[in-house]
Formats: sequence, structure tokens, C-alpha cells
Amino acid sequence: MSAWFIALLQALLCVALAPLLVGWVRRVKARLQNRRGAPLLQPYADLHKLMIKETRVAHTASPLFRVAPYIVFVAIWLACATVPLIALDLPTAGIADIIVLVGLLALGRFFLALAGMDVGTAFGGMGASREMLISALAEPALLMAVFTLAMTAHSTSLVGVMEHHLTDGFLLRPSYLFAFGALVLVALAECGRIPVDNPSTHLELTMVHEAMLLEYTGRHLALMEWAAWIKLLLYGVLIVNVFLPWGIATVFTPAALALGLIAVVVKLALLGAALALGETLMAKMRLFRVPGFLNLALLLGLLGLLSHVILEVGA
Amino acid sequence: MSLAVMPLLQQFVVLLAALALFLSFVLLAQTRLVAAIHVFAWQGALVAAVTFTVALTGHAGHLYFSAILTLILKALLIPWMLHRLVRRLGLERHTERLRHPALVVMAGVALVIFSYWLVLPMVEQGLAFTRNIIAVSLALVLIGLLMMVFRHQAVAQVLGFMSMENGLFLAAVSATAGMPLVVELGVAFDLLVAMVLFGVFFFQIRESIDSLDVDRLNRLTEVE
Amino acid sequence: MSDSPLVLALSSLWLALGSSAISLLAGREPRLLRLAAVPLLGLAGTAALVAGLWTLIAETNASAILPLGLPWLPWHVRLDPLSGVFLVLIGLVTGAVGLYGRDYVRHFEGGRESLITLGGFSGLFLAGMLLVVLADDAFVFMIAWEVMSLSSYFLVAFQHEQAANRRAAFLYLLMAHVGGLAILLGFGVLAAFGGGFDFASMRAAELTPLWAGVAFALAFLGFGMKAGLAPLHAWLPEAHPVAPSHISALMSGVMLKVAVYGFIRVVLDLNGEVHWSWGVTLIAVGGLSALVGVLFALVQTDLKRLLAYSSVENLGIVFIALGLALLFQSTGHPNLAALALVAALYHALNHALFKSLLFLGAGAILHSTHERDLDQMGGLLRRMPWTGSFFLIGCLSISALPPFNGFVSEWLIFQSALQAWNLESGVLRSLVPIASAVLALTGALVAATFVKVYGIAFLGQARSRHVRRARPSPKGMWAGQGVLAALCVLFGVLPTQILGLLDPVAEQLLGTGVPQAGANGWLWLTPISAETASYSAPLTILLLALIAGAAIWWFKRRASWRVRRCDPWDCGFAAPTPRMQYSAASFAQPIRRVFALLFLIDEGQEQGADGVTRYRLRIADRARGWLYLPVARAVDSSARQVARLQSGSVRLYLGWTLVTLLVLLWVIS
Amino acid sequence: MAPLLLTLLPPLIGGLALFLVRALGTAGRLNLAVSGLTLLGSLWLAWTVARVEVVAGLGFRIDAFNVYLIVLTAFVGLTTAIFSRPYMEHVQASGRISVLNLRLYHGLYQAFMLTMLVALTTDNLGVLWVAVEGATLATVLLVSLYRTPEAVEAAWKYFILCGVGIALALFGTVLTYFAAQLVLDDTESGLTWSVLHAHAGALDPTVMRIAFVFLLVGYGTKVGLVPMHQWLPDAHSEGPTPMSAVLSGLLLNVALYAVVRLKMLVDGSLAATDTPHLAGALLMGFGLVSFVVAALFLHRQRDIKRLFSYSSIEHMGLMTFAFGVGGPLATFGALLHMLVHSLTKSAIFVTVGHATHLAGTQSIERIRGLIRTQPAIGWSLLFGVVAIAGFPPFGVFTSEFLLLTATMQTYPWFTVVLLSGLAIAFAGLFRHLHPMVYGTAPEGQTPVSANLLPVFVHLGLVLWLGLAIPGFLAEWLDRATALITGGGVL
Repeated sequence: MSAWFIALLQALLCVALAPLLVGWVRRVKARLQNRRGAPLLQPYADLHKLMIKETRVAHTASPLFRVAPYIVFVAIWLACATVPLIALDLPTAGIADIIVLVGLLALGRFFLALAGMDVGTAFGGMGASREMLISALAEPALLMAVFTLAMTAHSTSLVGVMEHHLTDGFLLRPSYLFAFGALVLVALAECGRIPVDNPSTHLELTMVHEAMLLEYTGRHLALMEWAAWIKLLLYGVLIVNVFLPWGIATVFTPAALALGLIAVVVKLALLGAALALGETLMAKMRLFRVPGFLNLALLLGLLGLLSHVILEVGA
Repeated sequence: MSLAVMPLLQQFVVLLAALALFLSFVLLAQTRLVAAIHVFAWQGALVAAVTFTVALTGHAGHLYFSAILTLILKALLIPWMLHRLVRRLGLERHTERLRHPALVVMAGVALVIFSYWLVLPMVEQGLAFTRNIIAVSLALVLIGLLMMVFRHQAVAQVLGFMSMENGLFLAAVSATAGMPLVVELGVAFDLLVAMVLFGVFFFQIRESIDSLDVDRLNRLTEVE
Repeated sequence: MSDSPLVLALSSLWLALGSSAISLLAGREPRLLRLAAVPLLGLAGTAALVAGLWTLIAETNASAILPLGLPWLPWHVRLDPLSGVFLVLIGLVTGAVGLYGRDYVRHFEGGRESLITLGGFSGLFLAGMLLVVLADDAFVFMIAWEVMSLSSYFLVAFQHEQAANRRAAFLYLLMAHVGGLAILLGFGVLAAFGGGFDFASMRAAELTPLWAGVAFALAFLGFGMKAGLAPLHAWLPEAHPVAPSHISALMSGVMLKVAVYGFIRVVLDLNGEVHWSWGVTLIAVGGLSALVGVLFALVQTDLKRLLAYSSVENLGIVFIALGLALLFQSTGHPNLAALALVAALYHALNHALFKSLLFLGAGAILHSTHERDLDQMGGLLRRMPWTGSFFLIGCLSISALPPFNGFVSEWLIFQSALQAWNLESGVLRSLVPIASAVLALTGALVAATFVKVYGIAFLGQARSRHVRRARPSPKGMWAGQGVLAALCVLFGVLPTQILGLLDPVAEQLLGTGVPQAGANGWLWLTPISAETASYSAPLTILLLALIAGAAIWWFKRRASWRVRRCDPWDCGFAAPTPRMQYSAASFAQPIRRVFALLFLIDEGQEQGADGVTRYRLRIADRARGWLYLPVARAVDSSARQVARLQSGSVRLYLGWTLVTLLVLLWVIS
Repeated sequence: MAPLLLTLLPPLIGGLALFLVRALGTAGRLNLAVSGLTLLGSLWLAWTVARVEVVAGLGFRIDAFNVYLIVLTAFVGLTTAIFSRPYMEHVQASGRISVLNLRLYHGLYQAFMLTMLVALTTDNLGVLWVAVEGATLATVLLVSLYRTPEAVEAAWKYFILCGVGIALALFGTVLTYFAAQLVLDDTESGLTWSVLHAHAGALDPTVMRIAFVFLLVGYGTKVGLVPMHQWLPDAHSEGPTPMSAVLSGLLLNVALYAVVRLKMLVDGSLAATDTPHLAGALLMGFGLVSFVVAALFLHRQRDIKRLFSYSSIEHMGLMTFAFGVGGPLATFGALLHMLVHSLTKSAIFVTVGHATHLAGTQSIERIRGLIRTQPAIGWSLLFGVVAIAGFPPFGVFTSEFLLLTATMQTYPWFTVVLLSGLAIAFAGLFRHLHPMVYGTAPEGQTPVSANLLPVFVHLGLVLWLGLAIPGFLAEWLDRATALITGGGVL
């Protein structure tokens, strides 16, 4: 029972932490660019404002337009809830393994893209089209990276993977290296970060993610943005907890949980800083350079899988 | 076995067969239509003579009958009909150039040799006589066919056909002492009807392409 | 008792024949088709469904002999779990089509096309498929198979006014015939060893590896051709779309699966020992088909063509799974093979459901807008809400999104692919992951494709006048779609039960099933073990509902629940017109550009008859140029050579006779 | 004897009578009646044979092998007569033919039937030859019936080629007789097939070899084996359609029947030598070549009747091949194929007759939209072709199935050739058929009065044979098989 309670707690924690991570990234970025930047908790304020504002919907929009935000938000939240954040073997983890997680993200993306096309404006379609292109290339890369871990652990459940990783300690696995690279690249693409997409611009012809949200206002927009932030958190947690699971609570004692929380927060903070640094150093690339970028990710994932099969298991 | 030890009648048959063979060479090379018909008539007569001779040698009584039948049919009736047709078609003066007469004749010779080579292993020595006759008649058949291949004049083709038939008669008579009567009659009947039909067709052809050159019967081709 | 399912199945066969018999009278009384023939089809489907379920649940195994056929080879029929599964498949789809067809065929009444053709051959078509599944000897199998092909050919040629349809029908029948001959040859090989054309003696046959390989190759060629595997797929997107939509649903949804059935029957049941290279071949070809299929689907603008191409893709996936099954079976992992096989069957079932659902939806659109071209559609969701919602479910299922059925089967396939570490040979171990990569890529592209389809057709604004005036389709039609949609959800939410149904087949063919799949209760699907992987569709959908409900409840409490309607913003540009929307072609453009080398693209402007310059985009399939045309050219040229025989000169003819004679005489002596 | 006479006399007397009948209507009806009588006689005959294995006498001999061909011949003769009555009236109405020629037509029709039946019933190789030659003579005038240049040309080629062929066959017969005389004491019976068959083992192999070559080339010309086939498409396309129906449906069968009878003798005499299967090998060779070549020819046809005559060549090739393969299964298949092919093919020609009447031309390019204008004709043609292309559930598939399986057991690699041949032939037929039956009809094309009863009957029978072979027929064929190969399949 307590397990379920902790699972619920953790799920809520994801939702709660997501804006913080975004705020942190923005903050660090601002500092790196010699700006004062918005306060750390600005995202919460934004959400609150959007929630209370009146919501507008275009005449041309169909019911799907109004349903989509909830589905997107819920799908991504559920996905996030299945990722061990502070404690390891949670009952929620059994509901969905990594593949289901990817599937849930895809579900969210599906509705996001549909919502983008619903109003029938030029930008919406553009955004949807580009989003599907990016995801079409990113998803296999993601799955390849995930499969590498899964085949190493002989299990597709995240818990299994992490446990396996914890038990046989820190090994220099080339496969993990490749998988890590792939996962990072995919994360950048999927979360619409530089160099694939720029979350903080509405420059028409370069938008991807923002173009689909163009017609959203009020709470719908809030949910969409929030979902996007949760996704960022999700990828962050995936990266840090899968490759460096140390510190995560394996027993449900308050101390262990607290340690797990601190550990994950620190790890995420570092990752966020790295992301900010990267975004300051890199420039956004043209859309048709993105495939190259993602093919690299796919290649890395595949290499990871092969190097696992060939080097680490031995024929 | 050599000619010397043959009974006289057999020698005579061989002689006649040889003559028939010679005649079909003449037929092959003959350019004037009317003359060719005459040659054919003589060939028919020879076949009839062979039949008669074989009848003399042997047992089969009905051979006399078939000898007369052959004579009437091959030597008289069919040539007469052909002659009449030629006259009614106004072809008395018609002559036809073979393209390479020498080659054709050589081919004929080759066919003779071939047919002899073919029948060589046929039966044991005892029947060398019939074997040779069969060789000759086979040669007659093949040369008749050759003639039909090289002559592009309808009447000449019919002549070729008829001389093939002569070869058949020769074989039937000399090798097997005559087919059963019913067959003989049937064959003769068919031949007669065929001749009548040929006559009909000569006119049909002429009215359709106003000529009897079979090479001009080439509408039904699939080569473009 | 044990053979009553068989009796039921045979009676469904009779019902199908009865429906085609009745529609012979439709020439005089058109309403007969709608009131009697089509409902009978549905009834036949239901009977088949019941028979199949009965077999699977009771795990019966009945056979009988019909007083037909050759004196020494009467028609053997048999109903075992494998046939049962496919009876269920046929039954489900046909039942829905029966519901749907009643209203759909109405608009053919008074048309120029003969209703007799439509009804008569629909019945025969169904009967053929049922008989194929029931057949227990090669002779009746071939008869049923060809009847199936032939009647579906007549249905493809049903609207034969357009030359394109005629060409499609011809190509279709040609390929079907060639495939049929290959299958016949394959059976011949088996029978030569088994000493009899009934499946029983074929099963008993001991084939030498070489001949087993030959039999496999022939079966794969024949059935693969029918299943539309690349690179022999080019006929499929031509043929399936031009049939009436409910028939297209049957063809794409069911007939392709009958090909899968035949393949499983011959290779896994009759052909005994399997070789690992077969599995590799299947995986390679399947992967190719999946990619080619989805990429060509993505660039289509004709809705039904697009669906047809996506059938190629899905069959590719099924064959990948079958390949895995063969691979595991040949390397001595029967339990994993069972998993892969079950996954393949599951995906076959799912594809039958959602593909026919989508085809029926396309039919509904066609029915109310007379439009197949995506670039003319738009905003249909508001005009045809039911069709729209069901179509959405279809799209979600085919894009393999949780918690719908497509996801479960693909998840299972991934799971079995991830068991590749069990294989001894390192080469195979490294090959399977690549296959799964292809599978992943395919999945993502499918999602893109169906976002495009749904977004262009049902969302946005209507792009043409007649689409703006679209009317909702009649009850019967959306009822048919509704049934299938409900089944899609059901198959997605209750995977453990479905696996339980499919289990007997694995037992029958491989001697072992997947008992562990449902070991942890019906909530948890654990294909290998709870530790390895688990998925709980019921909980997923439950939680989704809970959270969404909570969110909505939370917002509803607030005053600002109502929304204000306004013009779209569109970055402040002028009010957008329908023509400013992304079109189907433009949506696909980025991906088309990335995979450019696969397509033969002819792009540019052309002057229309009305003097208006328009954008031209034609995308051709390379397979035609590579495979089909050369064969045709070869035949034509050799025919030209042969024609010299018929030169027209009687003397040459005589010459032929003479030469033949001389040559023969030479030969014999 | 009585049934035999009832089979043979009607065509004889009726034929003579028909030469005299002036009125077309009466002639047609009389023709019908005569054919009907013949069918009755043949059925009676069949029944007698079913009771007593063999009916023999007067130089005739009817056993299981030829009796079913006799019934088939009489049956197709009747159905074609049914079709030809209105058809010839239409022809006369269109003024393409004179009254005299019409009398000729009916008389010769029966004469042809007579020759067919005699050829089938006789026990004497010589009479067989006479009858087959007679068949040529009876039909050659019918081929040129319309007197168009093409018709005359076709008739001439038919006449010359078949005449020559038959002449060669006679030479073969003479050789056979010669070989017989060396072993038989009673020379008169030297041409009697039954006697020869009894003494087959003793016949001199060398002579028989040569004889068989001549007989094969001779009768093969009439079967339409490549490369002696050239007369066949011409004769079929230019003659009146009922003629094409009986030529394809019957004449080819009878010629093949003759070949098979003689093969039985040769096999007997060569059994002891080092080349026991020479005859079979020759047949297989000819059959395969004819099959493939004809299949290729199908692709280049512009005339609908030529098209189907080539398909006849193709199927005769198939049967020849099957008889060459030998063995009970293949032979059974071949016999069945003879049956279904002549039923289907004559049905097709009847339909084609209506179709050409409808479109007013035989050129494939100008026959369009049959289904639109007259569904009955369109569908009959479609189904006829489907049947002839070997699609189940039609009987042709059954026989081809048997044949393929038999080949598979003896010469596996030939099956590949056969299958590709079948595919090519199928494509060749359908690429021409499609535009003819489907699509929109040309302006002003109106339905014609068509009597499709024969078509339905034939196709119905073929369908029945495809679904289930009735026991008595199976037994019948099996006895024939046993007769030819010495072993049955049942």
C-alpha cells in the first residue's frame, strides 16, 4: 500500500518539479548570457496566470481541439509517473515498461500534432508536419538506445534496467556510452531544444513546437506548456537515473527517500546547467539539417545495440 | 543381295521403280506445266505397271484390280483433269523458272541418299528387295514434298502432291503386296475428291488473286 | 459435439453461397441486395465467428469429407485452432461489413453497374475465403484459393468504365494467378514426398532439406505475392482501392490475412522442419515491405490508395513476426517462437480490425462527398461526427498508440525481438535488433501518415464545396464502423484474454504456448516474465481516464470554464482561408525529401486546360520499372520472334513440315 | 451392332439428304434432328459398351477409349447444330453466302460428323486414315465458304498442309502394314488395330520407329502441333464460326486419338528395345513446344477467332505432352482434358460467333463493351475464357491439376515450364479479353438475338466436372486409362 502511496507522491512530484527545472534552465542560461533573467519560480507564475485567464477557441476549431490538451497532458504525465524518480521498484513501473513509455509519448505527440492542424491555419500544419518528421526519426533512435539497456538487463522495465545497473556496479560499457549519446540527442530533439528547435522564439518560419500551440490560450495553453515541461523533466530523469542510478531509494524508508530526492534534484540541476550551457554555445540548425542530426542519434543507438551484442555478450 | 540373284520379275520391278524415281526428278526440274503433267501421267503408268508385275509374281488376286485402278486414276483420269483445268485456266504456255534448278536437283539427290540410309538398318537381309523399293518410294514421297516446297505455282504444287501419292502407291504395292481392298478404294476415292476440289480451288484462287502463284497468298501473315 | 463447430462453419459457407444466389435475382428486384444478400453476408460472418470462437475455447479439432472433387481425392475439410483464429478474423470483419453494407450498397441501386455482379461475387468471395481456411487437402485449397482470387477480381473490375480500374483488375488477376501457380507447385513438392494431396499425408512427409527449402520458397513466393509483400506489391495499391469500399475492407482486412493463414499452414504445419535462413528471409522481406509500404502510404493523396499501401506495411510487420517465430523455432526456442507466432496472429487480427474500420470510414466519406482525394477534404469531423470519431480510433490503433490494439501486438513483437540475446549465433543476434529498428522507424512513420490523414481529412477547414456540404452517413454505416472501433479498443484493453484465445494455435503448431503471458492475472500482460516486461492496458486506460477526469473536474469548478469563440490568430496574419492550409502533399514533403531516393518523383508546374498553372506532383513506384516491365518486355519480344513461324507463305510451311520430318527421321535412327 | 448403326447412319443418310434440301429453315431443323439421332445412337452405344466391355464387328471396334469420344463428338455436334441454325440464317440474311453454298454447308456438316464418327469407331488403320482425310475434304470447302480472298487462301493452306500431312501419315500406315506382314500369317488383317495391338510386341521396332515418325508428323499436322500448325489459325479464323467450333472441339481430338492409338502400337513394339519410351518422348517434345509457342502467339493476335484457335493449339500441346508422359495419372488427366477442352472451346467459339455478330467484326480492337451492350454474351465469353485459362472451379483446372501432379512425380523440372507457359497463356488471353468485355460500348451497338443455350450447357458441364467428377464418368475414363497404360488410377 505504501508503495502505491509513494508512487502517487512521486507522480505528483514530477508535475511539481517540472516547472522548476525549466525555470532553472532559463535562469542559468540568462546568467550565461549576462542577463539577470526571470526569477527561478517564474514558470509557476506563468502557469497560474494562464489558468485563470479566459480561454479562447477559434470558430474553425473542432471538439478535438479542446480535448487535445487534456490528453496530451495526461499521456505525458502518465509516462512520467512510470519512471522511477526517487524510489526504485514502484507498482506503477509494472503498468508500463520503456516501450509503453515511448508509446505514451507518441500518443501525446499524435494529439499535439492533430491539435496543431485542427484550426486550419498554415502554421499549425507546418508545425505538425515538422514535428512528425522529427519524431519519425527520433523515435527509432530512442527505442534503439532503450533496447540497448533492455538487452543488457534482459528486461524492458525501467526498474529492471536500473536494478541491473546498480547490482553489477559501474562498468565501462561501450554500449551504454553510445546509448547515452543517442538518448541525449533524442532528448534535445524531442523536447524541442536548441539546436533542433528554439522554445523561446515565435519566429514564424523556424517554429516547430510553438507553431502547433499557436492557437491555444488560457488553460489549454497552460496544459500544453506544462506537458512540454514534464516531458523535459522526464527525459532528464531518464538520462540521469538510467545511466547514473546511484542514490535512488531502493527501500521505502524516509531517509532513503529523502536521499533519493536530493540525489535526483542535484543530478537534474547539473543536467539542466549542462543543457543551458549547450544552448548558449550552439545555434539552431536549419530544419533539413535535423535529419542528419537524428540519423547520428539512430546510428549511435544502433551501434550501442550492436556493440552490446557483439562486444559484451560475445558470440 | 545383288541384282543377279533376283528373279526376273523382281528385277523388272526394280527397273520400273528406278524409272519412276527418274521421272520424279524430271518432274522436279520440268518448267513447262503441260509437259510436267505428261511426265506425271507416265509416272502413274509406271506405278500401275509395277502393281501389275507384283500381281503376276504373287498370290494377291485383287492386285490386278488395283493395277487397273491405278492406271485409270493416275495415268489417265487425273492427268486428263489437270490438262483440262490447265486449258480452261489458259495456262498451256505457262512455264515456271526454278530459282536454282541445280541446287534443287542436288537436294533431291540428297533426299534419295537420305532415304536409302534411313531404311538400311530396317530389316534383315531376307527382304533387301522390298527394303530397296521402300527406299525408292520414300524418295518419291520426299521429292514430291520438295517439289511442293520449291514450286510456287498452284498446279505444280498439286503435281508434287500427286507424285507423293505415287510414291505411296509404289510403297504400298511393292512392299506389302497391296493394302486391303477397302483401303485401296477409300484412298482412291479420297484422291479423286481431292483432285476435284483442287480444280474448284484453282478457280477460287484465280478469282480472288487473279493468278495461281501461291506466293501471293500471303494476306494471313503475322510478321509485320 | 466436437464437430459441431465445423458444422456451423460449413453452414456459414452455405449462407455465403446463399447470399450470392439471392443476389442473382437482384437484377429484377434491386432491394433484394440490400435487404437479403448483404444481411446474409453478415449472418455468415457471425456464424463463422461463433464457430471460430467455439473451436478456440473448446480447443476442438474436427474434420469431415465432402462428397465432391476427384473420385480418389474428395474434398477434405478440417477445423483446428489455426483455422479457428482466422474464422474469427473473417467473421468479425464480415459481420461489421454486413451491418455497413446494407446502407452502402443502396447508392449502387439504379446505377449502371449490375447489382448481380456485386452481390453474387461478394458472396462467392466470402465463401472462397472461408473454404480456404477450412480446406484440408491441396485440391480443395487451390479451388477455394482461386475462387477467392477470381471473385475478388470481378469485384475489382466492378466499376470497369475507367480504364485504370480495368488495368488494375488485369494486373491483380495476373499476379494472383502466378501466385496461385507457385502455391500449386509448392503443394506438388510436398505431395511428391507425402504421397498424397491431403494435408494429413503432407504432414507425415519427410522432406530432404533441399526440397523443404524449395517448398518454402514456392509457398513464400505465392502467399507473399498475395499478401502484397515488397517488391511484388505493386498490384495491391492498384487493385484494392478500386473495389467498392466495403469490399476493399474485406480484401485489405481479410483476404491478405488468408494469405498469411496459407503461409502459416504450409510452412509451420505441413512443411515440418524449419531452417533458420527462412526466418532471416522473412524478416528481411518483411522489413523491406514495412518500410516501402509506409513510405509510399505517407506520400499518397488518394485516401484508399494510402490505406492499401499501409496494408503492405502491416503485412510486412506480420511477416517480420513470423520470421522471428521461424528463427526461434529453428534454433530450438519453441516458447519464444510461440510468443512471436502469437504476436503475428495478434497483429493480423488487429490489422484486420482497424484496416477494415479505416476502409469503411473512407467508404463513408466517399459515400457522402464522392471524394477520395485528401487534398479536397477537410473539416469532416464536424460534419460526420460519428465517422470522424471512429476513424480517429482507427488511426490511433494503426499508429500503435497505447492503449489501443495496434500497440499491444507491436509491443509483443518488440518483446520477442528483444529476446534475441537467447540466440547462439552472434550474427543472428545482431541482425534481429536491426529488424526491430526498422520496426520502430515504421511505427513512427505510420504515426506521421495517420496524423496527416486525420488532420487533412477531418480537421481544418473544407477544401472544396462538395466536402463542405457533406452529410452524416446513415446509421447502418456508422454502426458497422462502431462495432469495429469498439473491437479495436477491446483488443487493446484486454490483451491477456486475446492471448489466451490465440494460445491453442501455438500449442498446435509449436507444441508449446505462452502460458506465462497471463500468469499474473488478467490485469498484467507479462509475455516472458513479470521481471522482464509487463504492461497493464486496463490500468493505463484507467489512470488516463482518472487524471483527465480530475483535471476537467478541477477546471470545471472555476468560473472561466466557458470558452469564447473568436477568429484564429495565425500570428496575426489576415484571416486564414482554406487554401492556406497545409495540403496532404505539403505535409509529407519534409519526409519525402529525407527519403527521396526511394521514390520516382515527377514534380513541377503544368498548364491546366483552363489556362491556370498548377503544381504537379506524381510519385511512381520503382518496383514496376524494376520487376514488372522487364518481364512484360521479355514476353513481347519472344512473342515477336515466334511470330516468324506464321510467315504466311504456304511453301515455307511445307518446308517446316519437310524439315521436321527429316530431323525426326535423323533423330530416331 | 444396332446402336453403332444408329450412330453412323443418321449422318450418312442425313448428309446426303441435306445436299438436296433447298429451304434453309428446313435444312437447319433437319440438321438438328439428324444430330439429335446421332447423339441418341451414341448414348445407346455408350450404354452397350458400359455393359459389354467391347463392341466389335464389320471392322468396327468400340471400347472405353473411343466410346466417350464418340458421345462427346455427337454431343458437341448437336449443340453446335443448335447454334448454327440461327447463325447461318443470320449469315444468309447478311448476304455473305449463296443458297447453294448453304446447302453445301449443311450437307458437309453431316459429312464431317460422319467422317469423325467413322474415324473414331473403325478398327482399321487404313479406314482411319481414309476417314481423317475425308474430314479434311469435308471441311476444306466450308473454310472457303465466304469466298473472301482470305477465306480462299486459308482453305488452300489448310488443304495443302493437311493433304501433305495426311499423305505422310499414309506412308506411315503402309510401313506399319509392312511390319505387320512380317509377323502376321493372315495379311488381310494387317491393318486391324486390335490384331496389331495383340501382336505389338513382335512388330519390327526399326520399321515401327520410322512408321511412327511419319504417322506423328502426319496426324500431328491435323492435331495442330507446332511447327505443322500453321493451317489451324487461318482455317479457324476464316471459316464460318460453327465450323471453327467443331474443328477445335472435335477434329483435333480425333487426330490426337489416332496418334495415341498408334503410340500404343509403337510402345508395344519398342518395349524390348533400348529406347522403350521413344514415342512418349517425341510426344512430350512436340507437346511442350506447341504449348509454349502457342502461349506466346496469343500475345500478338488481332483477330478474336485466331486468338482462340491458338489457345486450342496450346491445349492440344498440353494433352499431347500428357499422353507423352504416360502413366495412369497423366493419361487420365489428358483424357479428362480432351473432354473439358472441347466442351469449353466449342462454347467459347459459339459465344465468339455471337460477339462478332454483335460487333460486326472479328478484329479485337473493334469489339468493345460486350457486357454493357449484352451482358449475357459478355459474361459467357468472360466465363468461357476463365474456364479455358484453367481457373477453378472449372474442369480444366482439374485436368491441369492432375497433369501437373503427374509431371511433378516423373519430370519435376518440366512443371516449371508448364507453369510459366500457363501464366504466359493466361496473360495473353486476358490482355485481349479485358477491353473486349469491359468498358463502355461504342455508339449504336445494339444487342442481337442470341441463343446461348449451348454455351450454358457446356460451361455448366465443365463446372460440374470441376466440382465433382461423377462416378460413372470417372470409371469410364479409368477404363480408358487402363486400356492405354495398362493400369488405372482408381
